[in-house]
Amino acid sequence: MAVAPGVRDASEVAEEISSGRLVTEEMLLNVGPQHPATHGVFRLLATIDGEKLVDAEPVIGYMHRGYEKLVEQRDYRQITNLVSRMDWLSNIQNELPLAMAVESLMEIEVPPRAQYLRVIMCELNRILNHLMFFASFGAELGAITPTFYAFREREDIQMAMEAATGGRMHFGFFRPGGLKEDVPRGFIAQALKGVRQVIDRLPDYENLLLGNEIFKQRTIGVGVLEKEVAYSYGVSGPIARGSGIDFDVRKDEPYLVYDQFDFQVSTAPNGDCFDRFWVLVHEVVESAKIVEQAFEGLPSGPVMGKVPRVVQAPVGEIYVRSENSLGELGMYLISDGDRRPYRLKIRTPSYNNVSALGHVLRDTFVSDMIAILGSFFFVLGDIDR
Amino acid sequence: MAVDERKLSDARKLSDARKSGFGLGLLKGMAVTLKHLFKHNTVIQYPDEKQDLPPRTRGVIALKEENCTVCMLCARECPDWCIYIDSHKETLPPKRAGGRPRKRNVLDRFAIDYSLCMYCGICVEVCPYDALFWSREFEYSEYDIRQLTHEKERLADWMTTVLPPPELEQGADLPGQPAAAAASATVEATGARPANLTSSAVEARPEQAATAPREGSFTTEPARPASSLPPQEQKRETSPEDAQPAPGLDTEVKAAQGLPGATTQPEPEVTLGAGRAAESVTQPADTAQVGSDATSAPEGQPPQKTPSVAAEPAVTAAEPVSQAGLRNLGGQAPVARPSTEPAGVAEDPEAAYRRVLQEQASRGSSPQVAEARAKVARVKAERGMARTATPAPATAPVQSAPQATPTEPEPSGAPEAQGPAPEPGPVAPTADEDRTDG
Amino acid sequence: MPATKVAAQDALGRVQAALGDKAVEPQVNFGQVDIACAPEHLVEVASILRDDPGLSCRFFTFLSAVDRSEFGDEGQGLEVLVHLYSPDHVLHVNIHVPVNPAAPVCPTLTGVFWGASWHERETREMFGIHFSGHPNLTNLYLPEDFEGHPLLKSFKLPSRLIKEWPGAKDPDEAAAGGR
Amino acid sequence: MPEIALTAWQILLVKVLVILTIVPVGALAGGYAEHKVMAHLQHRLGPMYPGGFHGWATTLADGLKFLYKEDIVPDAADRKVFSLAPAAIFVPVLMIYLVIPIDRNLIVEDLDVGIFYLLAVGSISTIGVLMAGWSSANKYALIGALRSAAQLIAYELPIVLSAAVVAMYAGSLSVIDIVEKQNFPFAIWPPGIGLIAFLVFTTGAVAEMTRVPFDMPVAESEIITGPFTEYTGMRYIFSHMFAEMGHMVAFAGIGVTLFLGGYKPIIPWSPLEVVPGVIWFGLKFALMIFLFLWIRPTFPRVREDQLQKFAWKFLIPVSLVLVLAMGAWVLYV
Repeated sequence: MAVAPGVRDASEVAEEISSGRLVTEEMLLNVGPQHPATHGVFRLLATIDGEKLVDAEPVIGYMHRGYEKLVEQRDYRQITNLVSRMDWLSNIQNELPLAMAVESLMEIEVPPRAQYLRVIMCELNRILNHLMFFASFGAELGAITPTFYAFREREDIQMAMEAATGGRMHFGFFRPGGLKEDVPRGFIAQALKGVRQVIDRLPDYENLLLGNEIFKQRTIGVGVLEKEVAYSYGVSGPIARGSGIDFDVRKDEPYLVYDQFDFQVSTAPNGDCFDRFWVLVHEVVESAKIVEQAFEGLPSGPVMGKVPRVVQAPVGEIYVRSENSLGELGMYLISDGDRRPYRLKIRTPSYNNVSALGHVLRDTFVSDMIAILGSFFFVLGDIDR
Repeated sequence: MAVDERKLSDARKLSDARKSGFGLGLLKGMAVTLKHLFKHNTVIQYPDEKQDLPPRTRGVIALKEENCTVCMLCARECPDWCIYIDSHKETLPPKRAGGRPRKRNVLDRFAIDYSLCMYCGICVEVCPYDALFWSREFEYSEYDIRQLTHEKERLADWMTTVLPPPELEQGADLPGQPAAAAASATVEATGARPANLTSSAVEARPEQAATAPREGSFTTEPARPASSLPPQEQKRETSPEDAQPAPGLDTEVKAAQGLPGATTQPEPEVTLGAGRAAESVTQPADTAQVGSDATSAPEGQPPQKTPSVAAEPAVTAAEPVSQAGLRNLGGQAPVARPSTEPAGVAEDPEAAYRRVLQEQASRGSSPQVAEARAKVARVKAERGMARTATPAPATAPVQSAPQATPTEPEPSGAPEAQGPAPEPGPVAPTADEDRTDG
Repeated sequence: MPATKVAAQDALGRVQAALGDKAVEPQVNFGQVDIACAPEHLVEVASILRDDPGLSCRFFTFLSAVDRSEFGDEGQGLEVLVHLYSPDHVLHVNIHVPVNPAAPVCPTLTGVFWGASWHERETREMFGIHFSGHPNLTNLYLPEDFEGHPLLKSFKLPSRLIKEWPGAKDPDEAAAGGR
Repeated sequence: MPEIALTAWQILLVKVLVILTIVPVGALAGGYAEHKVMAHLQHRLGPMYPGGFHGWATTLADGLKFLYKEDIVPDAADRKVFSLAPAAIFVPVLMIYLVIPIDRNLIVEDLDVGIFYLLAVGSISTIGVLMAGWSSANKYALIGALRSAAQLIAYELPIVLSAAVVAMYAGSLSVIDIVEKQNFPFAIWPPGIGLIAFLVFTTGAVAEMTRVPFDMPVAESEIITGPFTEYTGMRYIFSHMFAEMGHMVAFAGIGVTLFLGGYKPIIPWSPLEVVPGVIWFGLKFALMIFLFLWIRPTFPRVREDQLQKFAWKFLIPVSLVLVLAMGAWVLYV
């Protein structure tokens, strides 16, 4: 049979296949920077062999805004509003370590009412964040409906937060020493209504996703992150807890008034996508418990401690951390006595979490890649800062 | 309660969840979506219907031009450098014959570039003369980015859309409380303000009447010298300065008045406290105060019944006074905060624990809730944080009309005992029932 | 395993006992152990901190650097800052590694903690510190042709230089660029 | 009523014209139904503005919008194949409609080999999808096309086998005969066999339409509508939207014909015969469509290998057993 030059005979190819000599080529697939599954500008350089992912390298930096440089030009109140934009799903929690760091250096007493309100807002924010990831994980696996349900549940809590802070996303509400102002009338009712609604409807959503056999097939045993690997990468938050690590700053080193509340740290031992998601969903319930308890014990009084007119942290260094929605958010503050920090190292949870992604993604399927990306709950702004 | 019936980090439950349900899970999921087919919809058709945004919403910044004294604080504090102010000095004839001619700043240009603004609200926060306000309006997009720089005329137009600030939540510290002297100074200052405000309620903004928050808020620049101010500004300028209580005075005065700030001691920072000494001062005044308040908060009453005879007239009585000008800022007219604890003085922690546990059990709470609440009570008792019947001051109802019904105390007690209808706060969410399926 | 918190002084003792004279100036700062160590000891120190059962700082929190050249009046040098955490003992260790500002080199920690890779790449581009032995020391955030190391104090933020400060009250202030 | 004498050719022309209008209109209506049903299942309203009343003209407006869009062919694409692929996908969908009986006499052509024709024509689209994916010169499109081909072949078999079960029951391949033979809808009677065959058919149909949960070939959060990534404008709606909708409408029609008793009343009770067959067909058809629309927002999607396993290791064995059971039923009952 006449064959064009350079083209092999079909029988030749057939023989190669049967004898196992056929050389296949790996394909480089560029997932992102614009891709629906990366929810943000995030790129994954994937080397694939058919449906198999041979290697994957996360590429970040598309949203780098240089926070650590910007904060050196700004005073503490301005930074509060800046760091709020870091992780745009848990904004108010971003403000917390900064406020705590300045308070510790300046030895400011935060009034109890402010501490309680901070706890409440942080937990409300955690619920908002987790619902968001509940939604997006479903959407990445092809189930579009959880998105809409989750957004409906978010709305009441979101409105409560907006009523209190004036912002829908960027709250800018914590100040060194306490809160910007007290919450408006109706905040408690609105927030409690929202939280209870979430809790009431959560079983429905578990039926929709967690109990679904297809969902289980897609997630159980997929993307296993081992405990020691998680430690080595500094993975924290729901992802670490999904790998069986009982790690929660709220319990280990209680800040604010977290030691006064009864809640559990949800952990799951298997470290796969399902367990990470399971932990995420169950943290919503724990947060709701904390909110209810905090509202019940909410003391009255001022929400601002005695803070000098000009906030100038004295010379010193401190590392402060808090449990952000996605893990440990730490700030290493070095002050030289100015109104502005000398250096503020921001250790964000998503950054460490995503650095482990390359390890987990190796030798999975292309479809699993999406499931793993979805279950790694990251926010791009938090990674790139 | 739904929250606690679910025992969560229970490994058995996880292993159950990981088992296959042989297609039953698929059917359950289909039932969930089908159920939603018959539910009322909560979608808001945006351009036709609009959401009722809360008064604090940071939509657009409105400028009250006549209040601006060109102190430049907003422009200096702006993190984005997006406020542009031009001004010139003007010499006014002396007030009295033979006096010195006075100088004042005249605003030529005040512009905010909304293409740079990050909507942090620092300018509104720092403005000492209440010239800047947040408005809820947000529909001002433009085809040309240059149009997003709003000059002072446009900024002044937004003033018509500014809402009065919301009332504060129960238990909030009232503005103007720290010193009795401050209260009167405040009233004076408020009275002296120009009367041509667009909304009369704006006048009663807490930040304005308040001197206390001023102390807490921080400005990086000292207030400018009073001498350069026009008369009415001078008067106002003095109030924050005068009212500034000496460090320590704050708590003392509060203690004398039986205010909440004194009864609750700030706790040391738990995480970071290692490096510093925990200062805990117990005020002798609070015990007596709490004891006397016990009468208004009977023990074990369900919260909705608590604002009883004692509390209600107090609120009504308070309103006209506060209407008149925030004069009643002292400790009178306490609105009884619903409470489940007796107003005992220093209760034994263990006793508190048992009592709350019992109460909760009799109320039918689930064991976890009961335990959690009991633990909270014990910790509080240990810390001497009497949360009982804290005399939450009558929240000065800023814009309530005289005919308004007495404000109900916020149900902040036990959640399951709470009344079915949450208090219609300023948030007024769009409830599911309001919306019909389109 | 439930975490049991170790008192700061106890932690300091343990760190001193485990590291000996490799840890310079150990002290307690806000409940966390601060040590300084020479670059050549860093890998060893980190390994001991990770493996010592009394410390077991297995959790890699972060690695970064601080340019102290404008700190205080006289200024100090450049240092690499590593934070390790022990989830079992709730114990923090801050390792300060002073490096030579003229030719900053520090050994890589990627052999001890996998997570150090990204942090070291970030630190290299931001501070210009070379991590010897790092398998892939390329830029993480910045484009490859970016000049300068942004987080060094000598790197001035251009956005604040090109625009006149609108908050200035008189021309002098405006010329000074405001703050 | 005066007799209008029409030649066979004229009748055929009318029939073809009817089909050519019904399919796009059906696809538009199906698209609208999908918008609205899905929206309400998801606690939304869906489109409300186009056309005034509940956004009835949404899909029409969408179609017009797509008409106006630029038709882009990537530089590296194989131009001819790229342009032809939408036709290769869409025309077979049109051809399915020829043999679906809406009423006893409302059928374009009652072929003797109706079922075979139905299934044979239905699988031609696979080639079109492969053409589209290969010619786009896009890695995502290629992955999608290969997945698509593998999937369509895998799920063709269960559909054929479950249709064969029906044909065995009816003893004929003509669709009219099949409907006439069903005293009860086949999904109800014979017990067990009919119902399982119906479920196998529905599963296979969803997979053939590449809809959730079997939409791996076009997974938008993964390979971004797979073979159709590079298509724009009119070509996009013909190759993806209309093909998917057209398939859905066609499979609903086939399902009704084969398993739900077509134009006959739901139970054989003479008073129900008064209602015209078109109405019965419409009701059952709407039920089928709703089932398809209901499945979509509820489930996540199945992974590619699981999808293949499900077809080859579960659905095909089950349908083979069904064929055996049906043979036994026909012989002995």
